[in-house]
Amino acid sequence: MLQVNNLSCERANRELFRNLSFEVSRGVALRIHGLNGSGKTTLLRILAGLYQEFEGDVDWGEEHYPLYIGHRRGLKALMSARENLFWSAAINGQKTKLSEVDEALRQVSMGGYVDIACGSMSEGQCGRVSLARLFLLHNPVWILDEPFNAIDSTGVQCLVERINKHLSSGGILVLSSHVEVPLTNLQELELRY
Amino acid sequence: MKRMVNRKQKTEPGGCALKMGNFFHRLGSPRPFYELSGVVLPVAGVLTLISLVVGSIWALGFAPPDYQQGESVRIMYIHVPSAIVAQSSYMMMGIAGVIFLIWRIKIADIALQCAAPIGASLTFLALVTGAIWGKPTWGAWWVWDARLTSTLVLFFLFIGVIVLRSAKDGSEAVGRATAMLAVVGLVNLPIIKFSVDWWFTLHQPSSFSLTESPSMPAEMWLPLLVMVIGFYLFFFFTWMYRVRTEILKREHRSQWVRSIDDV
Amino acid sequence: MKPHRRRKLYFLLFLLLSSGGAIALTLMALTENINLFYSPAEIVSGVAPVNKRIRAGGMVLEDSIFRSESDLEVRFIVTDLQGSEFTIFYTGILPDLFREGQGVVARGALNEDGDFLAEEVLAKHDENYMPPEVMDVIDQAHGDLQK
Amino acid sequence: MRIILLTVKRDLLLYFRKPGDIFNPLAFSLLVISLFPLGVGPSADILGEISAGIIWVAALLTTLFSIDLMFKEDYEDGTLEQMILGREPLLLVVYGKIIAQWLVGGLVITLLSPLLGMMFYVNTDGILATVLALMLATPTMTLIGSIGAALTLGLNKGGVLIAILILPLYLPVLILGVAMIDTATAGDNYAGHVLWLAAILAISIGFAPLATEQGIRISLSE
Repeated sequence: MLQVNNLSCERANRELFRNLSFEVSRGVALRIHGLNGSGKTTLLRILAGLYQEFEGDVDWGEEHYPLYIGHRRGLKALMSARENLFWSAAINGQKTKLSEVDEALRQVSMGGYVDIACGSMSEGQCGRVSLARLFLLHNPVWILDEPFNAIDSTGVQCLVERINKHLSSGGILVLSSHVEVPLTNLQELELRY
Repeated sequence: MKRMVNRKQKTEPGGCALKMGNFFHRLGSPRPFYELSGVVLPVAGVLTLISLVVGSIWALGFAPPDYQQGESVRIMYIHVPSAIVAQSSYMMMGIAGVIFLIWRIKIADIALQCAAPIGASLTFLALVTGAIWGKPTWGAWWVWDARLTSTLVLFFLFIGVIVLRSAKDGSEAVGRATAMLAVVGLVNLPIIKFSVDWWFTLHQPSSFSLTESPSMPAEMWLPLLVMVIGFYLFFFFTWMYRVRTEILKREHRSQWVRSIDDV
Repeated sequence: MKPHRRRKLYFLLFLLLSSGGAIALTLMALTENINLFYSPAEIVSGVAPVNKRIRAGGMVLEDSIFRSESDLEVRFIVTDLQGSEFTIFYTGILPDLFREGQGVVARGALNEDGDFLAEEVLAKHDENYMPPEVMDVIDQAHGDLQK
Repeated sequence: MRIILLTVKRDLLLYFRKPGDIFNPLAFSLLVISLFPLGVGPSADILGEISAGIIWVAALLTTLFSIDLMFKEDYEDGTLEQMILGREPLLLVVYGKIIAQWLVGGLVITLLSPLLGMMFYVNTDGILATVLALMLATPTMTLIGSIGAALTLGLNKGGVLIAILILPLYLPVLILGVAMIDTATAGDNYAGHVLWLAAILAISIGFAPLATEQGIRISLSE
């Protein structure tokens, strides 16, 4: 469970949000939305533990390592889809077989691209490869920054299915998105300045 | 991570209440510091002026020449204080860096940032006066020995801190990176201090120590002491002046800064 | 023990090993002479290498300075005040502070005869400062004692 | 431990797929030092006198140019974020990256140094000492340099800023290293220099990656 109390953040002398308090229980997704520059990405980075210049209290309840996918996708252009995912698993302390990696790629319909370097893929294909991490890794907390950008409608559908499965098994999801998301257990948070 | 708690002190409304209990806490936030330093600053300025004027006249006009170095010994009255205060200011920067990295007190970042240019100038002064002094006494402007080289490194470290801090103005991450650099650079201080004892060097060992009486007569070390105090006060005065300016710069949007009309 | 606790312990041990190793190596290093600086005793006893560029120094012996009439050549004896001494030959301008009884450091090479041919002579000042009058008084006191 | 090996493997793979990152700094510094004989004249006496310094300039330039790229790409494509967030300690990943960086930078220049030594008329004793000195000093340079690379991430100021930050910290290593080669060339005992360089290396191995790790966290919090 995630509990946030009195979270305030200022960037470049501009207040992004002040005294923000909310709670997200297990099995629930929180969608953060708001205009460009309203601090969505900063809030996600604070929750992930990357951005530290804030005031307030973020409590995850238990030790956890979030699966964070941000604007920078975390893929090496010079490594193949398979190598990239294998590395993602390794850095998460997860021992993975290559067959599992290939299976995850197949889930995002990138099964035919396992040996292609991510640098030579299209934007949308890269998005899919980075989302294949959701099928490979077992982190209970997901933090996704605009996961629906640049992927097509079948991709969206596939992602929604995976998210619902994650939530029903007691996971937590915090995501930012401009568009409405067809999720069952959805909580909304709008950032205004 | 499990839980992250960040509490930064906020700029409280109201003047500077000087109750000892939260004295240091309040001093750590910009506004009380600004108000308190406004009282201290003129006093420090007057004391700086007095001690530097008295010290200079005494040291340059009335202190005796050395039996061997003659009149050139008077360079000591500039060289030694500037070297001492330069090292102290790096020490202060290092401590401010540790404080900023651990407790994130904003004033520590400002203190660090404002000490660097003064420290760099004092180190430069120490190096230049040392060279001028070295020519008549040793016979060389500069020798590449441990004391001189490590002092040169000190100068470069100050420059590094200045350059890194100014890479992105006002960014707290850069502030912390700078603090980190200042802390790493602390290893140089013991090297400067002990270089004259550890390695063979032309530079004479320290004439002062806590355990023994100074190896120079009172009519020489007294003016030197006045000059050292004067340089410390000078550092303190200019540093505080810079800190106040920096506070105004950073807090220029806040109510209390806008309401100051005697700027 | 929890895995991350154990990891912390390992890391502390590693840090200890690293600093311990550094300290041990430093202590060993401090016993080695890396300055290529030799005292009069080392020069007289033959520790110092011949015909290599080294640095040597000590106190200039009283009444040992001989200047050439025609050029800047000068020769003087350097002592450690404990019985070891050697001669330095130098051609050039000596620093102002060069005088008898003062410390000097010379850079140059030792020849087969045990003489030091200097390329550069620097005066080393000690940490003692004194007004000239005081020095005179001390000298006088010394003189009185010797009488 | 496994993650250190995996990181080394990954970084080496990336270097081999983009050899320019290794090759360009090396080529540049080799080019710079081959200009020395043209500048000061090809006399064996003069070159022998300054050879130690020239070889060190080559080592410094190579390290400086390649260290700048150490975290840059990982920072830009977001893999550095993943390293911070992952379950495996960032510190171990940093160790892995430093090892990989040294293997393609410091080690290569160390192995090339006998060649450079011969170019500049260093004698056999001197060449042996050169290899030994670089073997001890280049890891220290990579370790200390990684701190600078971490602290300047995302500042877009390029190599000049790193140079200003870390060159002063290189000075002790440089002084000892040059003195060691000179001493060896003169046929003297240089055990003291070896011990000093080893001591500096020992302390850097323990503590420099700690600072680098913190530096990465700080720079990513932007």
